[in-house]
Amino acid sequence: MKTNSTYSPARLLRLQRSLSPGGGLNLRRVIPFGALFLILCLVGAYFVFPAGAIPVQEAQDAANPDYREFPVIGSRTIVWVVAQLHLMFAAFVLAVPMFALIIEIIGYVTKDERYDHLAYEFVKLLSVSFSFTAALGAMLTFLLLILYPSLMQYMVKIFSWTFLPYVALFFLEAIFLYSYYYGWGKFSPKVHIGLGVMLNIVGTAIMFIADAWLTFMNTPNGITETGELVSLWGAVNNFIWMPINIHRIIANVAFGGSIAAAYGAYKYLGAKTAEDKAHYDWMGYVGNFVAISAFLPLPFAGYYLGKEIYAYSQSLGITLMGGTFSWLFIVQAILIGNLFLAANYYLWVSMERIDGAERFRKYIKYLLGAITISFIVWATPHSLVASVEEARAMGGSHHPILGVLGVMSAKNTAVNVLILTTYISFLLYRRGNKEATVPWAKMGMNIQLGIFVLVTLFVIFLGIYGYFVEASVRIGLSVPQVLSVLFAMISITFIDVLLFKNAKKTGEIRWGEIGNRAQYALFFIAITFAWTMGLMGYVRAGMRQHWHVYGVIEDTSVDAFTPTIGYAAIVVSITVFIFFVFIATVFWLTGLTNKEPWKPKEERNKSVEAAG
Amino acid sequence: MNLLVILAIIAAWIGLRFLKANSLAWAAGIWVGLYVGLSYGINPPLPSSILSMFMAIITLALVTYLTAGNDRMKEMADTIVTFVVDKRYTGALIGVLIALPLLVSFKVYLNMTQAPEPPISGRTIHPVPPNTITVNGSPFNIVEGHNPYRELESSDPDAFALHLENGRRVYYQNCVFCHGDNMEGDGQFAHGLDPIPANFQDATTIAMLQESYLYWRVAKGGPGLPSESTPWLSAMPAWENFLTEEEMWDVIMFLYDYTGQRPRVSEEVH
Amino acid sequence: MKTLATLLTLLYFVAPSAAQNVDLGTDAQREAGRLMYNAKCSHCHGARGAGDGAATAFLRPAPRDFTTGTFKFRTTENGELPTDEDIRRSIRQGMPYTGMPPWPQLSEQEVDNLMYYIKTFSDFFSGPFAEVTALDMPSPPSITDESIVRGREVFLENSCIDCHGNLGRGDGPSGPTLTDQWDIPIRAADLTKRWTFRGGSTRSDIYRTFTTGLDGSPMPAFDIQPIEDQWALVNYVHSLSRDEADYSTYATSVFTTAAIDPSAGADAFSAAPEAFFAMVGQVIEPGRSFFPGVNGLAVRAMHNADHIGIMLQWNDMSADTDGINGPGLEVPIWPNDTDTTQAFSDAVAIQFPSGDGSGGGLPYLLFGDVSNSVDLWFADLSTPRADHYVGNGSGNLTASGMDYETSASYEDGQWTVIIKRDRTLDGQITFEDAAFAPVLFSVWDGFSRERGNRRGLTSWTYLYLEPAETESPLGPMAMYGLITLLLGLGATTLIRRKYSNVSA
Amino acid sequence: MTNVLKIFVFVICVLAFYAYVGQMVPQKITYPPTSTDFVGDMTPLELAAAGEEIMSGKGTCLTCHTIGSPGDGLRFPDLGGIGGRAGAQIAGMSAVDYLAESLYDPNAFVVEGFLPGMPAVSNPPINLSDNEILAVIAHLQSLGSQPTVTLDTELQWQSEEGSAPSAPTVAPGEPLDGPGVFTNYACSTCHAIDDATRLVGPSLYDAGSRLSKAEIYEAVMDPDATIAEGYPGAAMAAMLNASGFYQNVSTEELKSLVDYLASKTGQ
Repeated sequence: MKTNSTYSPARLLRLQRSLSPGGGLNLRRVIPFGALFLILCLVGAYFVFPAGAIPVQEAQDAANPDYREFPVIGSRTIVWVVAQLHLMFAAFVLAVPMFALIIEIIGYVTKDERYDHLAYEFVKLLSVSFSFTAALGAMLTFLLLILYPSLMQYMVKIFSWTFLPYVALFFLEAIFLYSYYYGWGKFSPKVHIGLGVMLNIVGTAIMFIADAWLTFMNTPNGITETGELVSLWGAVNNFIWMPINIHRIIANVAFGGSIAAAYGAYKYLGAKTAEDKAHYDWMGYVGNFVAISAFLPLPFAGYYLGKEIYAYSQSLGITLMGGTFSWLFIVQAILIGNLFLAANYYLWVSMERIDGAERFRKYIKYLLGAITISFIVWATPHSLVASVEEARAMGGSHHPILGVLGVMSAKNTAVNVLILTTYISFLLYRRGNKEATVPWAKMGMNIQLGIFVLVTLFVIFLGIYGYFVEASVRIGLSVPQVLSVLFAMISITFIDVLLFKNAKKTGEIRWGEIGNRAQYALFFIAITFAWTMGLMGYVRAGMRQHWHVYGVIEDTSVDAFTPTIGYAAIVVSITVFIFFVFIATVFWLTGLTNKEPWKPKEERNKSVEAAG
Repeated sequence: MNLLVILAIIAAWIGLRFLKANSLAWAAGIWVGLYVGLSYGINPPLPSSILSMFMAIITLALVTYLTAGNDRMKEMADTIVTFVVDKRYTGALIGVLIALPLLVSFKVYLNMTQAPEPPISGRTIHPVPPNTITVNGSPFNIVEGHNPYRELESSDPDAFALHLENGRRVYYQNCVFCHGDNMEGDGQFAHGLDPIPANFQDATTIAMLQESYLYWRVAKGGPGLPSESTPWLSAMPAWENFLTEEEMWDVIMFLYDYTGQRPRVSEEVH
Repeated sequence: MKTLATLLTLLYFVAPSAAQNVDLGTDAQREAGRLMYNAKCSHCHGARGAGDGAATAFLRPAPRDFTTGTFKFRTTENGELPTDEDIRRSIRQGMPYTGMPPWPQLSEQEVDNLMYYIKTFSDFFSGPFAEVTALDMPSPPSITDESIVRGREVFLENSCIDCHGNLGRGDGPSGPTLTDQWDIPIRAADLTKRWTFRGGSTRSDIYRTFTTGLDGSPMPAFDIQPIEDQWALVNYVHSLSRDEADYSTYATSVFTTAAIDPSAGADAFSAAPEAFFAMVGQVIEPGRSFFPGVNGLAVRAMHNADHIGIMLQWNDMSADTDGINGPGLEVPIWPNDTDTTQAFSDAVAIQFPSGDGSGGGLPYLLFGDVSNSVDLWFADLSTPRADHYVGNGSGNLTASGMDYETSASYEDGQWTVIIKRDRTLDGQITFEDAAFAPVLFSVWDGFSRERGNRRGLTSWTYLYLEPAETESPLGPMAMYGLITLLLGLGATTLIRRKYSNVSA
Repeated sequence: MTNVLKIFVFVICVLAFYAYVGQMVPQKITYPPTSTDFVGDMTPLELAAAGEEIMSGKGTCLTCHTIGSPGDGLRFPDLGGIGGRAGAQIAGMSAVDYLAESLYDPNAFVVEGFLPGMPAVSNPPINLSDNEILAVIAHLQSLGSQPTVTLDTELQWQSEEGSAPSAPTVAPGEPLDGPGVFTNYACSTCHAIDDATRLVGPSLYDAGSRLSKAEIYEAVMDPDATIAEGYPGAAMAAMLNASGFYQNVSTEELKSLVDYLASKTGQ
C-alpha cells in the first residue's frame, strides 16, 4: 500500500497524540477550547513542515533532520512528561462518562434521585478537564513534530488510512458529549442514557484507533523487514493492541474513579454543613467503589498483556520481566500493594460509620494479616540485593526461602489472595447494617464461607503445586487460579444478593461522619494510581529500549539509552505533581458553578449584617 | 528456621495476651517480634535490603490497623496523651525522651564504625539474549532456533539415549568441577567462584528457560554476557571453544534429563 | 608398607573361613544400587568400578578403584576391608577438596544399596576375609596445653615431618616423591588446613586416620603407645589449623607511618589483618588446571602516604626456583602434557584493572579483555623481581619492561612474597584512601607444572585501604541525638499544651 | 485554605516517598548496543574486535571460511592462524598487503587446492567499507600474530574518497529483465551462468535442465531449503539479504529471473 501523499496535518496531530503512552483521548470540549487548539495545530504544522512535503521518498531530506534538541531537559523528557500528562487527562475524560453513565443507569433503575445528581456532578468535572486534555495534546503534537520529525513521517506512512475514521469519530464524540452534558435532564431518561452509551462507544473506538499507533511501536506487525506496510489491518491488530485496549479501558475506569473519589474527598474536607459532608462522603465512596471494582480485574488484564508480549518476542518479554526492568516490577508491586492496603483501609474506616458493622471489626486483623503477607510475597524480588557477606551466607544471590517467594507461582497466588481479601472487605462493608431475613440465611452464609475457603485453599494449592511441575504447566496454572477467584466472587455475590434481598436494617449509614483520615486514604489511592500509570508508561515505552519502532526504526538520538528507575521515578513524581496541580485547578473551576453570584461589596456587607 | 527464636517470640506474644496489653502495646510487640523473627529466626539470614522492605510493609500494616477503627484510634491517642500528660508517668517520659536520642546515637555509632562494605554487584541473572549468535561460524537464531536433537526423544529414543550418554560424558569431563556431581552448583571449585555456579536443580534456573537460551549461555559463556550481568566476573567458559555444537546440545539435554526438569517451550503465538 | 596382598597371604592361615555374617544385601538391593551407581557414580569410578570413568583423567586424587578392595578410610586394621559403616560414611560425607562430593540427599536405603553394589566389584567382599571388625574408636579426651606440647614430640618421634613437614605444611623432604599404590603422584596432607582433610576434620577422624592408616597411600598405620600419646598427636595436629577456611571477601590494607620495605620480611606486616582467599583451578580457558597446586592464599597489605606493600603467603611443598615461568606460556591441553624436559618455577601474580576503572565494569577476570586491560604484577620466583605486564586477555600479554620492588622467601613450606608500588602510578590504578580496589590473585606451582593459563586463581575481590584517620563518630552521634531529643521535646510540649486538661 | 495546604503537603509527601522508593532499587542505565563506530584512535586490538563482529555478521565470511577447524569440507581455506602465515604466502608481499589483496581482489591469488570464487568484499553484495575491511584485516592478523593495522593504514586498493561503493540501485519504475536482475544483484559473483565453472555456488548454466521453475523459485526465495551437495548453506540467503534483493525485487522481476534461469539448459 502506497502512502497517500495528501495527508492532513490534522491526522498527524492525532497520530502524535496517540504515540504518547496514553492514547485514548477524547477532545470533548472541541467547540470552545479544543477547536481553537486544533486550528492552531493545523496552522502550526503547516509552518513546521513547509511544503507539507511528506512524500515518503523524501523522508530523509537533509532539510529535515532526524531529531531536534529540546533545551535543558532534553527532547525525551519533555515529550515524556507532556505525553504522560496528556494521557492522564485523556484517561480521566474517557473514564468519567463510563461510570457517570453507569451511575445514571443505577439512578434510573432505582429511581433514586441522588444517583442522577451524582452522575451529573461527575460529568461536570469533564467540561474543564478535557480542555486541558486538548491543550496538552496540542503541545505534545508540536513537540513530536518538532523534535522527532523522521519518526513521525514513518508513522504517517504506515497509518495514514486510519486517520479518516478517527476524524469522523471525533466529530461524533463531540456531538454526543455535548448533547449528553448540556442535555442533562432535558431529554427523556432513555434518550439521555442512549446518548451516554453512544458517547462511550465512540470514545472507546477513538481510543482503540489511537492504541493501534502506539502498540505498533512496541510490537510492529503487518510490515516487511524493511518497514514497508503490507497490511494495515495487521499493523493495527498487532500483538498487544487488544490487550492494551482491554487493559486501558479497565485502568481508565479505575483511575477516573479514584480521581473522582479524590474530588469527593477534597469537597468533603472543605464542606461546612452536615448535608454537604454526607453528600461528598457518599461521592467519595462511590468513586472509590468504582475505582476498586475496576482495579480488581486489572492484574488479569496485565497478565494477558504480558503473555502477548512474550508471544511476540521472548527478548521483549525477558527485557520486561527478567532483565532491565525486573526491578521496576518490584516497585510496581509496592504501589499495588499500597493500593490494596489503602482500599481496604478506606472500607474499614468507612465501616465505623455504619451502625451494626462493629460485629465485623474482629475480622479486620485477619484480613490485614492476609494482605500483609501477600504484599510481602509480591514485593519480594527474585534477584536480591545482598552484600558479599550476605550472599555468601545464603550460598549465592539466591535465598532458599526468598527464592521460593520470588517466582511467578508465589506472586500469582499473592495477587489472587489480595483480590479475594479485598472482595471480602467489600462484602463485610456491604452487610454492615443488614441482617439477612431469609429462612436459609445461616446455610447461605455457610455456603459462601465454604466457597471462599475452598477457593482460597485451591489458589494456594495451585501456587504450591506450581513448584513441582515444569514451567510450561506452571504458566498454565494461573488460568485456573484466576477463574476460581472469579468464580468465587461471582457466586458469592449472587448468593449475597439473594441473602440480603429483604434484609432487616440494623442501623443506618451515618454519611458524613467518616474520619478525615479516610479522605486522605482516597487521596493516597488517587496519587498511587496516577503514579502507577506513570511508571507503567515508562516501562511500556522503555521496553522498546533503543528503538522507536521495535526492530524497525532505531533510536539514534542522544536519548537512545534507557534511563534508570530512579530517574524515571523522579520524572514520574514531577509529572504526577503537575497533574495534581492541574486537576486542582479543574476542581476549583468546577466549583465555581456553585459559587454565589458576584455582588458589589456593599451588598455583601449588607447581607452579612442582615445575617448577623 | 531458628526454632528457638520463633518459640521465644510466640512466648512473648502469649505473655502480651495474658497481660491484656492494649493495641498500642500489641502493635509494638508484633513489630518487635516480627523484626526479631525475620532478623534471627530465618536461616540463612535475610539480606538487610529485604529486611528493611519487609519491615516497612509491616509498619505500614500496623499503622493501618491502629487507625482503622475509631475506638482503637482513640485508645492509642489516649494512651499516648496519658503517658505524656499524666504526672504519674513523668519519670518514664523523661526516661523515654533520654533513651530515644541515645538509641539514635548508638545506631549512628554502629553505622559509622561498621566494617566497610565492598561494592555490591546487582547482576542480572537471566539477561536478555541477543536474537542471533554465531557459534563456531554458524549462525543460530535464539528466538526461533530450537534444539535439533530434542525431537529424537519421541522419534528415536535409542538415538536420544546415545545423545544423553554423550552429554553425560561431556558434563563430567567439563562441567562437574563447578556445577557439581548433583548439579547443585556446588562442584569442587564452586567455593572459589563469585558469582557461584548455577544450581540446575533449582526450579528457577533451567526449568524456566528455553533450550536455545541455554545454548547461548553454554556456547558464549561469561564473556558473552551483556554488561548488566557482569561478564567480567563469570567463570563460565565460552564452550564453543572446547565443544562441538552437538556436544553442547547433548549436555543441555543431559542437564534436563538428570535433574528431571523440562525445558520451557516457546508459547503459542496467537 | 604392607599391602593388601601380603596381608591376605598371611591372614589366609589364621582367618576363619567363609564369613557367615557378611552382609552382601539382596539381589534387589544390589540392582537398585547398580542403577544408582550408573546414574551418579560411574562417570568417575567407571562402569566396572575400576576407577576409570570418563572424568578420571581430570581428577586427582584419582577416583577409588573398587576392584582392589583397598580403601583409605576405615575403622579396621591396616590392610583390611572397610566395615559397611565406613563405606556408608565415605559416601555420605564425601572427600573435601576432591572430586568426591558428599551425598546428603540420598536416603539410608539408597546409600545401603550403593554400598552393596560397590561390594560386588571386588571378590574380597565375598571371600574369606570379608568379615571385619571395627576397631574400638575411643571418644576424644579434652585438649590440654601439655598434650599439644607432648604431641609435638610424638610428631617428631614418629618422623611425621618426613612427609608432612616441620610445621605440617605438607613440605617434608620426601613430599615431592610420594606416589600411591598405583604409582600416581600423591601429596602429604597440609596439616595446617584441617578443612581439606579427606577423611574428615574432627579429632576422631584424625585419630582414625593415623591409627588405621590410609591403605593404598604412603600413609601407614601408627601404633603409638601409650594411648595418651595418640591423643597428644591428635591434639597437636588439631592445633595446627583453625576450624574452617574462613575465606575473606576482601583484604584490608592498614595505614602505617613507617616506610614500606619488602626486604624487611613478613614481620613488618604483622599489624595488618590476614585475608585468606580460596584459590581454585583455572578451568575456563584452554590449558585448564584441574588440580591446582595451591588451594588458598593469605594476603596482608600495608600502606603509607606514598607506597603500598602487598604480602602474599601460601603453602607449597617445594620451592621451585629452577626453570622459568610466565603468564603467557603455552600450555597443552590436559592430559597431553607429557613433555617434562622443561622445568617450571613457582610464580605469583597480582592483577588490577588498568587505568582508573571508570569504564563501567571490570576487565575480564582472566587477564582482562580486548577493551579493558589489566595490570599484572608478575613475580617469577626464580628471579628476584616482579615485572609489569599489560593483559588484554590470556593470549595478549605484553611486558612493559617496568618492574616492582619485591622480596620473596621460602621457609618451612611457605612462600612469602612482598611487592611494593607507589600509590599513584601513571596509567595504573591509584590506591585511594577508604576505597576498594578490585584485585585478583594467581599462583603457579612449578612442581605441578603450572604456567601460563594453567594456574590457581581467586575471583575478582577487593583491596580496601584504611584511611590514615577515621572520622570520629562523636559529632554525628551528638547531632542526631540532639535532633531526636528536640523532636521528642517538641512533641511532648505540643501534646501537653493541647491535652493538659486530661491530667487530672 | 488550611485543608488545601494539608492536601498539598500530603501529595508532596506521598510523591516524595515514591520517588524515594524508586531510588532504593538497583539503578542501571541500559545503553544501546555499541555499533562499530570507527574512531580515529582505535588500537589494532579494538579494531580486531570490531573485525570479528564484521566477519560473522555483515561480511558473511564465515559462511564459507572456517576459523581453526579445517577439513570440514568447506570450499574456502581455513583461516586459523592466517595472521602468522599471511606474510609468507607471496614473496615480497607483506602480511597486511596479502590480506588486503585477498579481500579487495580475492581471485588475484588463490591458495593451492582451492577454486577461485570469493567475491570482492568491497563490492556489492557484501559491500564492506574501507574501514570495515581494515578491521577485518586486523582480526585476521590477530589470528596467529599481533594486529598492526590502524584506521590510518593506507592500502593501495582503497577508493579515493574512502567511501564505500554505492549499493546496487534499482532504477525506479523500470522493472529489470532476467539478465538485468542477475547482473544487478551480482549473482555472478557466486554463480557462473555461461559455463559449468564451480564458483562459490553451483553453476547455473544448466539450471533449466536440472530444476523446474517452481524449484528455481524456491531456490531463490528460500535458498537453504535444498542445498546442492558440497556447497555452503546459509551463504546465499545472507548475501541476498545484504544486497537488498528480498526487499527490493518486484514480483515481475522475480518472474523474469526465474524465466531467464529456466531458459538456461546447458546448451
